[in-house]
Amino acid sequence: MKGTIKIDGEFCKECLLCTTVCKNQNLRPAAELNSKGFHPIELKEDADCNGCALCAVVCPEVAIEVYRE
Amino acid sequence: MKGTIKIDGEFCKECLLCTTVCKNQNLRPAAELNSKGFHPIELKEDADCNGCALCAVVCPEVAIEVYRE
Amino acid sequence: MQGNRVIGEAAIRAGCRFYAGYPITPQNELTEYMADNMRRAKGGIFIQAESEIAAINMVLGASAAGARAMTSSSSPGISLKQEGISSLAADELPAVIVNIMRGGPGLGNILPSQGDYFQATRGGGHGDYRTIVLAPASVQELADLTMDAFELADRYRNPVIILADGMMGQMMEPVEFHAPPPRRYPECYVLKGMGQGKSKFIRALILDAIRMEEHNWKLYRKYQVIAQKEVRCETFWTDDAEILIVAYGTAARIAKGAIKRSRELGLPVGLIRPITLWPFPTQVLQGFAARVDDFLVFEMNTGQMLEDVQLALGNTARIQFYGRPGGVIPTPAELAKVIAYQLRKK
Amino acid sequence: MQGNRVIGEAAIRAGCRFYAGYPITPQNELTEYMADNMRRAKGGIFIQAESEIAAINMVLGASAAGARAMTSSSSPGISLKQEGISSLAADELPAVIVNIMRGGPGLGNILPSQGDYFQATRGGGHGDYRTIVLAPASVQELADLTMDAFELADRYRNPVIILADGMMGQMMEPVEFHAPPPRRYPECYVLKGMGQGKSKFIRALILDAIRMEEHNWKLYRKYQVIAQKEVRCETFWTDDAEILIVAYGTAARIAKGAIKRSRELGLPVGLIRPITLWPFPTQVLQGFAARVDDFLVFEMNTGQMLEDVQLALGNTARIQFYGRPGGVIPTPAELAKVIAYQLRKK
Amino acid sequence: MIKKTIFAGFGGQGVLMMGYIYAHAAMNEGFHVTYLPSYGVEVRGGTANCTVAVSDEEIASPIASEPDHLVVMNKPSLFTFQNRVAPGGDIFLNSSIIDARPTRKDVQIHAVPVGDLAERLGNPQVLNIVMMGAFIRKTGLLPPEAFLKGLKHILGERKKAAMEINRKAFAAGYELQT
Amino acid sequence: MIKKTIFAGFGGQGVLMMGYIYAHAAMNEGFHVTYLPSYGVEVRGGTANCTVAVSDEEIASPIASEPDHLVVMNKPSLFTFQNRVAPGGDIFLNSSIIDARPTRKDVQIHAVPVGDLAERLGNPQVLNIVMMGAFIRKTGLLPPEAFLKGLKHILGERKKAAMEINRKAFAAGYELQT
Amino acid sequence: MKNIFSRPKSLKKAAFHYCAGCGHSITHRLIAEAIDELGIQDRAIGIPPAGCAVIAYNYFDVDMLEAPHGRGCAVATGMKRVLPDRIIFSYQGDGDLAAIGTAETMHAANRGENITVIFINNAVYGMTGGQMAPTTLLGQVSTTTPPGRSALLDGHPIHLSEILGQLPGTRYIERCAVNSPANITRAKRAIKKAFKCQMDGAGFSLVEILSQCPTNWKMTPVNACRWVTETMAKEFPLGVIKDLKAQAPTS
Amino acid sequence: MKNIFSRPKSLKKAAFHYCAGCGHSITHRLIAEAIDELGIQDRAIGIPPAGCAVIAYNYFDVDMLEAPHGRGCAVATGMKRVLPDRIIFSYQGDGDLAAIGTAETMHAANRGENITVIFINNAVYGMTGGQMAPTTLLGQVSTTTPPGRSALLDGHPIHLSEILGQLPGTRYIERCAVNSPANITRAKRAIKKAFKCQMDGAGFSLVEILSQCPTNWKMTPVNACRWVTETMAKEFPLGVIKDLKAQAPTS
Ligand SMILES: Cc1ncc(C[n+]2csc(CCOP(=O)(O)OP(=O)(O)O)c2C)c(N)n1
Ligand SMILES: Cc1ncc(C[n+]2csc(CCOP(=O)(O)OP(=O)(O)O)c2C)c(N)n1
Ligand code: SF4
Ligand code: SF4
Ligand code: SF4
Ligand code: SF4
Ligand code: SF4
Ligand code: SF4
Ligand SMILES: [Mg+2]
Ligand SMILES: [Mg+2]
Repeated sequence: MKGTIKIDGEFCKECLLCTTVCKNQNLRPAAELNSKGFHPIELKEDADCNGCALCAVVCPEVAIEVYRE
Repeated sequence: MKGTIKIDGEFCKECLLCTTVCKNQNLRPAAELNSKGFHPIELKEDADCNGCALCAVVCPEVAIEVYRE
Repeated sequence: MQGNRVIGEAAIRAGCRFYAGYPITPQNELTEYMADNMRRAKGGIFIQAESEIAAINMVLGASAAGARAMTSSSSPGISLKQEGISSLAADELPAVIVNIMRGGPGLGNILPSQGDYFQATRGGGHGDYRTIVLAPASVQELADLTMDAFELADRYRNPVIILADGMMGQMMEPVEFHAPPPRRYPECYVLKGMGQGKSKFIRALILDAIRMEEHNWKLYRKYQVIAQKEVRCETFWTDDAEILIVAYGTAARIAKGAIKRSRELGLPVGLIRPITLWPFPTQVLQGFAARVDDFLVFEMNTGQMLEDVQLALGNTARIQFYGRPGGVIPTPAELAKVIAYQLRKK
Repeated sequence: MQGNRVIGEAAIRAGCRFYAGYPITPQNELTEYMADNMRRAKGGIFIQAESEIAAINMVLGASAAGARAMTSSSSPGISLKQEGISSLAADELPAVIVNIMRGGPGLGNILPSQGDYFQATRGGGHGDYRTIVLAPASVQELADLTMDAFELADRYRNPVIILADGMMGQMMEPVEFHAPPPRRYPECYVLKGMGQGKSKFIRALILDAIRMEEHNWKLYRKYQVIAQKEVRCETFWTDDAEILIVAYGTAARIAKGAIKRSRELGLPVGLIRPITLWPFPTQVLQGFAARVDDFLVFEMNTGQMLEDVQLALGNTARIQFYGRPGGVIPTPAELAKVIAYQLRKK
Repeated sequence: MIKKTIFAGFGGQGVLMMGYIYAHAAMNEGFHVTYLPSYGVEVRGGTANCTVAVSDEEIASPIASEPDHLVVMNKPSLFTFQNRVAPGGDIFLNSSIIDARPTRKDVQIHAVPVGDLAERLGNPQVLNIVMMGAFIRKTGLLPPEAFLKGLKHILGERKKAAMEINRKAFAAGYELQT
Repeated sequence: MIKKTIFAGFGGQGVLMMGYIYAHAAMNEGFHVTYLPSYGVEVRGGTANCTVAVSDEEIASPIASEPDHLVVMNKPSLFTFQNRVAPGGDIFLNSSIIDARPTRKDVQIHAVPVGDLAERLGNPQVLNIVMMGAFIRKTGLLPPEAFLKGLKHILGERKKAAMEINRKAFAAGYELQT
Repeated sequence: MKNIFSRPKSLKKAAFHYCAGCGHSITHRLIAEAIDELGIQDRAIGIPPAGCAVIAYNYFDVDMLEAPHGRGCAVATGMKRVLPDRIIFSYQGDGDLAAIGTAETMHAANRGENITVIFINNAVYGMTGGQMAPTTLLGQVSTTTPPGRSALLDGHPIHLSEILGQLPGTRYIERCAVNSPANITRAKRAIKKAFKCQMDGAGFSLVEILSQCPTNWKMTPVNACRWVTETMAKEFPLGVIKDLKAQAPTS
Repeated sequence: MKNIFSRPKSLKKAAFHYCAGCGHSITHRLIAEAIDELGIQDRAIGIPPAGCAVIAYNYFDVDMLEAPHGRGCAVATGMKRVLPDRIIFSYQGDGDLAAIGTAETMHAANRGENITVIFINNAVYGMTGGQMAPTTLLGQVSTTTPPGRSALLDGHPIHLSEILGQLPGTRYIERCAVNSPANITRAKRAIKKAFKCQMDGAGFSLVEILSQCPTNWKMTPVNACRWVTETMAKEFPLGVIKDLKAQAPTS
């Protein structure tokens, strides 16, 4: 894993734009709801994140931070 | 003289557009003033009017009627 | 049916054949209702204008062409229509203008408010003119007064304003539509091409001072006639009242609730509800002032109709004011407290 | 110097650094004066806007950016500015708006008239707001009040309207310009980029009802302070007067002429001339009402300030009205006859 | 008799529809009814609410400063409105996603797991109708048939299939024991 | 003392300029002065007029309902204004193009052939200044030097040549016996 | 001899209030001639502007409705929708149409309202006394651009006809002039064509007229006419700007 | 690991009120990034519109001044003339800019005001609940065009960027989208370029953003993003519309 992301679940509105752009399909909605009533996105346990930041670039809520080695 | 014109001197504002378009230079301002204070245009005594109507076409005041044989 | 839609339906039934409007909350459902239903109405025309100014001027054109015509907006949009309204009044053209008021000044907010009373009754536009101003207080009245508005506009060849607020516009209540009388508007005022007759024109420009003055006094006399004939007013539980609330529209509804509560406590309070804000029911108020010493003006603003009450009553009665501007909707309970306090003070 | 130009010169001397306007008779000389002179004033900006609406909104931007800013127009153009004026008031931004009134409603004519009194004093725009309204009655006063207008606008962070008419605007009289005090306008209200500090914003939209209400009452309290402190009024030959004329602007000048004639005939008549139309000199009038029974309101319209006089005096005095709308300029002789008639009636 | 109810929740939960159907049904039953939705900027991705007043005489104010009933579909709405409910009133809450409970002792709390029930019916969209089933049963303001008639009227002829699942949803709520 | 004068004529006759210079000159002499031009649509190819009031105290109204003096440069203006002139007043008329004469007996008529005089000076444009010469002489409202100073001020430095012909024009009017 | 030129029937026998040589006067006559020749006097309705032509109803012998300044196209829209078989024309100056009325003009054109606009471009606000118009040329002196119009401070002359031509809703747009017999004849043809376009229900038509304003240009009428060709038409070239029917039927 | 993507400094840490997937949110971030990267947070002043972005001052950490609906360009003009060295941007929706604000937009552009406009084209009136906008596509259903927009009754979608591009006063105009990482990156570059243009004193710059409105389009955010490319960009092609500096120096 060359990279990783940090998601602020309270900001997420479950628009799913990030899930569609992640080439590695690293992202999915969590089971629980956030206080706004959305299932916030989370990184799958087996995620293979390369830190490409595409998810962050499309995220309307600026909910994603990206880290790379 | 193939044609002639009739000028309603009370309408004329002495803009002189007619005098400049008449190829035969048939037109000139009269000596007297009309009630608006302009020297209304008149047909010269020696006018050679061909009834081309150019003077009437340019006259902003619709002061000129044209007659032709 | 929802208030905004009721206005639309009533207008169509009243023979409104032309509507032009521009979206603004909280009156959008009216525009949308017209978009959906005008084209179905025989010969009905709906235009979403590029602005409020375009809309009022389209109405001007349509009205001159003989159509019953309407536009609607909310506070900031109504401000933009003022030149047009002044022109309609000057031209003596009928038109119905709906203002579903919101909080102001400026963009303010989209909550119910009564902050445009001055604008509506004093002519927000320039020059000496008046518009008839109708203030419905129920969805049923939205229907009835909308129909009446077209009648009045025709009869006096003058713009008529329906002044309501977001609460009226958003609210749903049962409603029945009465059949309006057929339109009788003299052809001679309509421009539709001269045909075989003589050409005519409609214009507000009168360069000559004396003729302009004549026109001003002619309008003035018309307004005097309206002031004589068209005042409408509801009174509620006034018989034995020792204090009278004066309120219109949404505020009047709240006042009724407060009066019911107060009456349960034995407090002698009643309501005068102006239905026409201009002409204002001055004489009705003066009639009561012979017997009642205390008046409480209640508005959802910082005090505008208050001036008309003061004008009507002068120094003949004590006039108190209670107001909640900015989109706050006071409760009957709150107003009941104010009533109780005022009565204690006596 | 001609009235319209005097306003321009006074504005420039008062530190006006931004002018945007759109041509309209009878105020064109003001726009033209600014076109010619603003660019010469240090940092002065002149824009011929594409419309009155653009002009008032340019003023809004310039004012927020910290410039003393002005626009001018005449009646129909002022109607178009109402949304902008309401926004300036809501934003608490200073600005000076000149209305050189003409005959109305609608296009009306371009002759002197006072038909926009209601619009100016009751807020032609939407929502609960007020503008200070100054009514000069001489070219000298055009100069003085224009300078004061900028001061007042700053002090209360509120739009100020100079309400004059075509006669004032066209007239030439000698004039002296006083040196205005240096501007003191708190930086904290100016938007010029956050620099090293915190970002701020200016807006009229307040979605929350309670906060909007607070804002409304805050504005209301400000208007109360203005009403306390800023009333201006001239009285003329009132000492022994048995009838008092109330008139402003051009009408007040004519009234002075009429009073001089009447006094020559021994008729006891005086003048109250409101200089601020809002706030209205209510207490001044009330003070006189203790002694004088008869008031004659004289306006170049069908009766607008009349309502403010009625509000002030209630039933404590007889109030008569004489008006000439539509651009007719009544003569002192004519008014003197009215005075004589009213005094005979007593 | 006048009864006021506030319905509140997320934008997508059909909150306005609950109130709308209820108001319609009550109107058909001959009551005086006012329905007042919230509107404007606050609906953008936020919460929605509406107030329905049902009365046998003219309604003075459509506003509910002290609603008799409160139906909340999410937590923020519970916090916003719980203290307004009149003493002795009812609070219906979507217990599938609201873990908190009001602390007040002077109101009846009806925790309805509408999310779970709707999902069990295979259609998470109908959670609002489930709630209305429970609401109509507990309040007894309207006969259940009246509500269903109103619902049918609003869905219209073309949505017969939808009516079926909605009827089931209503029943699920109506028959629930809380 | 207050004296009001109306100047009226065609658009091109420099009518507004007459009043303007006169007003300026009077102002420089320390008088209270008002100058009120006509404006607007009526100037389009039509007639123009202006009113000047000169007084030693504040002027109540710049309007002249009964002017003391009337200066008319064309016939329509004579008809429009002649009856307004105060009894005992003066009417100055451009007799070069006005053949009519007022029928009133209670005013002085000054027929000034300004067109002819100006043409004789070789400059038909200065007919207004010729008229002012006659006007200043007959009315005695201002010393002639005061008027010329005002004229010079308005023409400005750059128009020295123009000043020369204007001075002559003024003299022609001033010295005329009517 | 027989009369071959006289006052058109649709023009009242009233003297114009326009200044000597003004292009408004000539254009008025052309409109009246077009109305006569098309036989639509009975069903034409004109909408004069605020501008020098504000009292055009004193001249045209057809029904007329005054519009507030700049709103001619909105007023015409309202009229035409109500009276689709009448011939509605709005008559507007450059300030009226291209400054304050920009939005109304653009959107009526964009909706393809079936109306005709006569657009008098005299590069100046005539009625109010010669202020800069949107069409004032660069460097041209006006009462609000005493040193001449500056591109930097005042912007460029706007070519609204070309812009309107870009909108799919417009059908026929031509720029003409009334400064010479030949141009006047062409302008008349264009006006007639625009009316015809409306009679055929084809959509928005506009004829722009470069119109001399001797008064505010401070020129003699003869020089003003020369200036139209020599200077103004350089900035605003004459000719057809759009004529959809002449194009291949692409849309 | 080091942080390579996080919230820009000029964007307050506040949750947007916009609907899930809304293009406004993305555009806000891009503007803030551009401001950060150009180092102009201290001297940028934003002008939000009436529209869904009406409370944009809650998000941008720069000075902001609200404009009445449609008047952003006039307000910006007033500001910029007074503060020529500040960076003034107005942020406007399609209704705001291209309907009610048509005149103000056109004339500010024509004057070549040295301001930047971010023009959010979402083919709909978002804030007021989905009415037709000037940019609504033909056939597109909106609450005021229930049967879909009709060219005949409602007019065609207006291409204001192309029209503005015709005015000599405009310097740089580009149409972008925020529906995919690639488009978003391009949009960011365009916004930066527009600000740079203003910083260089070069004149009027505008970036049009095709912006998904899932709520009023009644689509999921993912489908809305697809629709931008598949349908909307067909009517409104992406790309540079005008870039004067890239052209040969003709004027
Ligand atoms: C709302 C409004 N603003 C301004 C005016 C003043 N006004 C009358 S005509 C006019 C412009 C005239 O210029 P143009 O449209 O070019 O017509 P022209 O006189 O040149 O033919 C203006 C600004 C007005 N009547 N109404
Ligand atoms: C004068 C005025 N008219 C109308 C409105 C109502 N209004 C607010 S936003 C808006 C349009 C929103 O559409 P758009 O500009 O496309 O922005 P979006 O919400 O789509 O981003 C309207 C009509 C207003 N606030 N002021
Ligand atoms: S940074 Fe790239 S790989 Fe990692 S989650 Fe985001 S899109 Fe997927
Ligand atoms: S893009 Fe952002 S808001 Fe949308 S689902 Fe992903 S994390 Fe949530
Ligand atoms: S008709 Fe022709 S020839 Fe005769 S006067 Fe006129 S222009 Fe000259
Ligand atoms: S064109 Fe007409 S108005 Fe002009 S000078 Fe000739 S006749 Fe007179
Ligand atoms: S001012 Fe110009 S446009 Fe107006 S009438 Fe005179 S010449 Fe014609
Ligand atoms: S309505 Fe549309 S534009 Fe507005 S916030 Fe929601 S998605 Fe965005
Ligand atoms: Mg013009
Ligand atoms: Mg939009």
